[in-house]
Amino acid sequence: MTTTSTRGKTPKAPARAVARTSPEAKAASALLPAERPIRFLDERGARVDEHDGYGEPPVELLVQAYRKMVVGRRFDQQCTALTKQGRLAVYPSSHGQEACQVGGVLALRADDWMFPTYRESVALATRGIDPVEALTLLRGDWHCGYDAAAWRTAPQCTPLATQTIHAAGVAYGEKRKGNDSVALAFIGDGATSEGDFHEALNFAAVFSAPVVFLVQNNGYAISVPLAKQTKAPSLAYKGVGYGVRSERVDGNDPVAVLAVMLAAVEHGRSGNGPFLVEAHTYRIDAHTNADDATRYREAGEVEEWRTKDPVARLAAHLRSVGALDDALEAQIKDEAEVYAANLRERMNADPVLTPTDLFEHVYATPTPQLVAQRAQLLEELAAE
Amino acid sequence: MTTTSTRGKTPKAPARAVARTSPEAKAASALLPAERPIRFLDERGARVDEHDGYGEPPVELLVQAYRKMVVGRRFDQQCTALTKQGRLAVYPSSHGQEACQVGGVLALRADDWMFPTYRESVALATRGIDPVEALTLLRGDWHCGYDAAAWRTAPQCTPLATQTIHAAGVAYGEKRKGNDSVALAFIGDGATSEGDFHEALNFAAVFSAPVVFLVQNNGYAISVPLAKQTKAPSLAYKGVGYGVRSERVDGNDPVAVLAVMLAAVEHGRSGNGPFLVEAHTYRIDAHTNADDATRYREAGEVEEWRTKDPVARLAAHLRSVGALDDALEAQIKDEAEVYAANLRERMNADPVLTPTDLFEHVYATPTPQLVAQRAQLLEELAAE
Amino acid sequence: MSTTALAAPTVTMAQALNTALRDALKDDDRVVVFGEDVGALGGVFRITDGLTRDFGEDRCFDTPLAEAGIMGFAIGMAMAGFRPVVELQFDAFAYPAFEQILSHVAKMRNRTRGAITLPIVIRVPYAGGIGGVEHHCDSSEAYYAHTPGLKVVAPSTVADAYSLLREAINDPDPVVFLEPKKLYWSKDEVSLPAATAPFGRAEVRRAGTDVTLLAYGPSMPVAMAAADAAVEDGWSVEVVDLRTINPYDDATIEASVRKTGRCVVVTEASGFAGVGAEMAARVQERCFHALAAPVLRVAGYDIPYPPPKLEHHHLPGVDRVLDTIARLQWDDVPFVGSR
Amino acid sequence: MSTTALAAPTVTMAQALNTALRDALKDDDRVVVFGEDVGALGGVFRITDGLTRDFGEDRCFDTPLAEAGIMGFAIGMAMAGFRPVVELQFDAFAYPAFEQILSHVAKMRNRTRGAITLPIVIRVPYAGGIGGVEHHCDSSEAYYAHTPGLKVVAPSTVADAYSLLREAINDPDPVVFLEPKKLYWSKDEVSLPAATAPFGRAEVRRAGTDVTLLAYGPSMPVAMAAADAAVEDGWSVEVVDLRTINPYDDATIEASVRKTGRCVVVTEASGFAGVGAEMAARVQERCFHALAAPVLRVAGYDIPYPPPKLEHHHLPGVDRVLDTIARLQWDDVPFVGSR
Ligand SMILES: Cc1ncc(C[n+]2csc(CCOP(=O)(O)OP(=O)(O)O)c2C)c(N)n1
Ligand SMILES: Cc1ncc(C[n+]2csc(CCOP(=O)(O)OP(=O)(O)O)c2C)c(N)n1
Ligand SMILES: [Mg+2]
Ligand SMILES: [Mg+2]
Repeated sequence: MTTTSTRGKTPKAPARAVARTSPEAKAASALLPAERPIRFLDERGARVDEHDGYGEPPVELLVQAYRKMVVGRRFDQQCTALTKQGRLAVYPSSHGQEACQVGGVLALRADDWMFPTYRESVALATRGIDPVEALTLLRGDWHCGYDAAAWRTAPQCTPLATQTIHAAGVAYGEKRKGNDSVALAFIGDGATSEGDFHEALNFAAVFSAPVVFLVQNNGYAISVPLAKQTKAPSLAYKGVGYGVRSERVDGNDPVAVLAVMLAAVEHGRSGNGPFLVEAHTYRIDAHTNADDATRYREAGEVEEWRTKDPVARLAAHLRSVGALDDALEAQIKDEAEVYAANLRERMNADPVLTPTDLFEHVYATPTPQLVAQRAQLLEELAAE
Repeated sequence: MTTTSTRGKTPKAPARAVARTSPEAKAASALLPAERPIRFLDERGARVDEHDGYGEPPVELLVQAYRKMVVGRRFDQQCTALTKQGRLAVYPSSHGQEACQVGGVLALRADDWMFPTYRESVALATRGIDPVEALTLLRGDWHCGYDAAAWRTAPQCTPLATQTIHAAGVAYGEKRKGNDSVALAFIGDGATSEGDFHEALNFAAVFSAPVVFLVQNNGYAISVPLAKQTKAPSLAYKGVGYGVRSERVDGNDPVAVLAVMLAAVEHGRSGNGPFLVEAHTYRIDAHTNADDATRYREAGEVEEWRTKDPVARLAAHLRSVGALDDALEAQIKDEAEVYAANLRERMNADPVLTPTDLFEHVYATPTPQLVAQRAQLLEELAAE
Repeated sequence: MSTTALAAPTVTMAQALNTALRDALKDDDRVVVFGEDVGALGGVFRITDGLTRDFGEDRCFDTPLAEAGIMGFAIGMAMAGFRPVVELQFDAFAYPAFEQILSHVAKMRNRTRGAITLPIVIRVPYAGGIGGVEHHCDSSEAYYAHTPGLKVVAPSTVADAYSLLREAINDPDPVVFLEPKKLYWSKDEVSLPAATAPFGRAEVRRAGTDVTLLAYGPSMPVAMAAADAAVEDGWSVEVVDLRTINPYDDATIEASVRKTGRCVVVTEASGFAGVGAEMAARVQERCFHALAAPVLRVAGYDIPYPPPKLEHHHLPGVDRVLDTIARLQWDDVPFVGSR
Repeated sequence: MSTTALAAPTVTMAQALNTALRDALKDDDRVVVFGEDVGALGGVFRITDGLTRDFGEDRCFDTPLAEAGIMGFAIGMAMAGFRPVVELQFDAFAYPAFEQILSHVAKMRNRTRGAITLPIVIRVPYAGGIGGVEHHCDSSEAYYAHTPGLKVVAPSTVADAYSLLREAINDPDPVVFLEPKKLYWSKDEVSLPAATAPFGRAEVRRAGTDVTLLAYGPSMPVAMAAADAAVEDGWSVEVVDLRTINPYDDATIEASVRKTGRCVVVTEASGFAGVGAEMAARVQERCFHALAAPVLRVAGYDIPYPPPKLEHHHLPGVDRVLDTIARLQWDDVPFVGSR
């Protein structure tokens, strides 16, 4: 067998210079994210100039976002409470991630498609979906609850990263039909490790599908921290390998999230193909109500992130520009309380589930086998 | 449902400046490939200075490579001939890719692991494996032929990209055992689209596994050209998204392939983790003997690539530095002819296959079910 | 004038499939065909030959090499209103798409109460008998058949190949369409378009009175050949072709077995926990007191698919089927069938 | 002195599995445990609780979130001489790893004539009954059982959980180890280490004379409960626990059915083309003339796994099992068993 004993000095990969002039290198440079995560607001909500050319969203949109974030947070709290009352089977909170939940959705038109994961309940509410419908699955029913086609919103997806390819496919399909709608796929940091995410980026790029991949990098995949998930300089560096324009954004800065998401959506809508956004954020609560986060993270870390709260930051900013005052603040809080009270009340009623519905939507027309099985179940129910 | 009608001017993702100074951006720069594919030789074999700091391999190693490439090409031709005589079920030729087949293997030590695909028959021969053993599977037998453990060479892999994760795993395993061996995974351009490739890059990086991924980018996945496979600036730009050092190399320049492969292997051996090499090459023959390449590519393209022949290039270079003369050339040709004649003769004998062997290696000990089935087969054979 | 019945032309299964795709592309703008090498090359088995040329890149196109990607992309396109017909190049190369198939394709209608439906056809050149090397000859039908929400089809005749593929493309639900590779070059005299029985109907391919052979797709030729050969042994063998594994036609099978009182199931796939087990279990559940003997199975061995030079030992052959028929206690047990 | 038999401590199945992993890590340096969240968190079901703390990151570690990656990495580590025990977090989240499992894990020994062996254990918290939401309750055993080259194990008792997992880790071949989620908190008085019967041996869990119930893993509790309840109906029910689906113990089952003359197969998995079909097919193939009635199956419906509020309608319950026993023609057909 051959060996390399013949070779002389130890071969070493040379250090790389920074300047890049070849067409491929230039193309790559145009795809890579900004030096630092895009920010308009610092951690206290003061305006900073780290937005690298992204335009500031109009203030009315920011007020709308604020409203949705306050309502969303209250909704999220209510859901966690509902798990304790046994009204929800399980609930994955997005407390702390409201800038992404809301910013992602507000960048969309009604005819754009949206692909949420299990964590996107607040995004669904922001989309306008009835919260009881949105909670149907987590409540213990067998379907997603809302009309996925009418809302152009796929059922919340649990098999990680699988939905990102669907988003690429629907975005390409709409383009083929001459529509200028885009698709938004939510995904978590951990799920970016799945092969499907990479196939999605690749299909999206090859077919120039107008899809935005919004990675909510909340630092953990259940218990696994990002450092064990990837050695990438940042997740936004994954786009260049597919020819996908990529950006990093402070995911707790609602202004920045909206600014980048609006640009990303427009990028796709105007025919430039996919866009990858990595938003740095944090989930304040555990993975779900069933999770014990103390097993894998320090309380100090959570406290540290509480100081970067996206809701407080946006409030501070809106106050500083005169777009929010005590009266409006109180009005929004009321709105949130009404929303939560309404939800609590409606969720107190036991949902009516029809067992034989289990057979109704397996196929358009049940097979003879299913007809027989349904009959068997009916017999059993009659015998009860 | 919300719309974005509130926003003002069309949001646009800004053009990106080239200079990069943040830690992430610098880390990324250090991982990205060179401006242009590494070359030591131009298309005619004249020495050029486009090697970007990679060291030139010693001339004895180049001569050894030349010898293996000439023998390898002759072997490859013989295999294609054997398909016509019905002695091989199928053969995927690597004609034109000899610099990669040989350069990849000569960079390894005997205790390094190697993960070939179906296209790597010449690489197996270069490794020193008996060619008849190496052709066992393609000949129509049920196993890979050679002792995969002793040769530290996995069976040729057909399910695309799957082997790249095995390479990461074995590389990490050897590291865990305190060995300094590395693993080399061959993969084609098309197979880089599979999710498994990405999971392999990620696992390799996260566990800092000493594995080299050698992408032979021969421009096609069966009939599908690279342009339909990816929009990446080049496949070597896939590494940065995992924190993997990456390089592009002229895959028909044997000096460059060896130089980069030696550096990549050393990178892993000295504890720096994985390395991704994209080698630009071309397969002169069809995908396999069963393929009709005229359906998807022009004859002119093939002719164009014939002028970049790696064997001729290395010959020209070695002659220019006085390391090859007519006598040595003739000697190597003879060696190749002997190798081919030997192979032809040995492949003329029908292999002896024992049907009941089908049951011997499904498990260490056949299950009762398999024992019964084997007995049934034996009865049938007896009845024949 | 044209009342003279013209002899139907001779057509291969490959041609019938190609024609079915063409006719579907012509009849319905929503149909799109994609996968690996289905464009310029026309597929490694040429089933999509000429489609890109004749219908354009938009209707038939190559994708990147990633099966989960292909399947997920099909889901997305179906959500946008298309009717994707995807080719997964070989049986074993569908495995990377299993999560997409099992967790999404099979379940989307149910998860959305019919708001989102996935009229997708997953074409899989499948099973062995063509001297293929490892990973190119898997009989993977059981994985699909066991997954609620999928329909599973395996034609054995040229006319069925056409008709069932058209029906699959028109079906509102996802269909895994298993094309027995070794039958691609089988021929028949068929006028296309052909319309055969719909999904869920088995066909008696050969009538007989003594024993029923149950088979489908790649195992039909050996069942038919065994029925021919059995004549010499004095057995009159009925052969039933499932055609569609799901939906499953119990009625036709029950009628046949009640008549013959004996049944042998033939599948090329490995026997253990395969579709043949279901076939055997169902027959005895439904016809137990009409059976003179157990329902026996002739199946591939429970081993990885063997290589070209040994596959004939693995595949159920006429002798193995006849031997099994011979084991159906012809002499020592009184016949209790309802004949 | 210590000859006094102490009462064995009460142990949950989860504890037994954790102890088995600990003991294996202690006994064999080559054993490594990895997967998603198995480290600091101790797994979402806490089966790997404390292993990283007690044995170090090298022996039990979290991986990136990618199941094909986990499986492929295990293959590679096994090639380097390790004995990986991987956890795939839930049944449906094993699907991304299917190509690695079907095309490599199951076949590597065969493809290399034993030069490379893969002593890998694939632990899968599996099946339903815990009020889990979609994709968290699939009964996926048929996919593995139909794949030659894998061994498939499904414990139903605490002692078996320990003993079979130890055996799986020591086995020279890949084992898919299916852990019924709903039994994690089941308890028994067991002294660990416990050594029960080896792979390939079914156990008669309850003796009876009138009918045999066949089950395994998650379906054993209902089989046992039905046997208890059947006493009231005057039936003496024997219950056989497969323990390992592959290898399969025909002998114990045959002996039982020959004795009782009747057989019902109980599986939580959807019936169609499932493992239960194999069980039924085998029994009638082997015991046909000892059977007084067809082998019937009680199985989950052929639907996607239902949600928490409806799963009890899907899962075989005591009533459904008793109703099925009642259908075994007790009156109108003469008993022809060999009893
Ligand atoms: C294919 C697959 N594997 C595993 C799981 C189990 N699982 C559910 S959520 C989760 C962590 C996901 O982390 P991340 O993507 O970062 O999203 P986050 O929960 O933080 O929002 C895991 C492992 C799954 N749902 N799907
Ligand atoms: C998972 C999988 N999908 C599909 C195939 C069928 N197939 C075999 S080779 C090939 C093309 C591979 O192209 P590339 O990776 O560029 O390698 P090359 O053949 O050019 O060396 C395809 C699609 C396969 N072997 N495995
Ligand atoms: Mg996360
Ligand atoms: Mg290629």
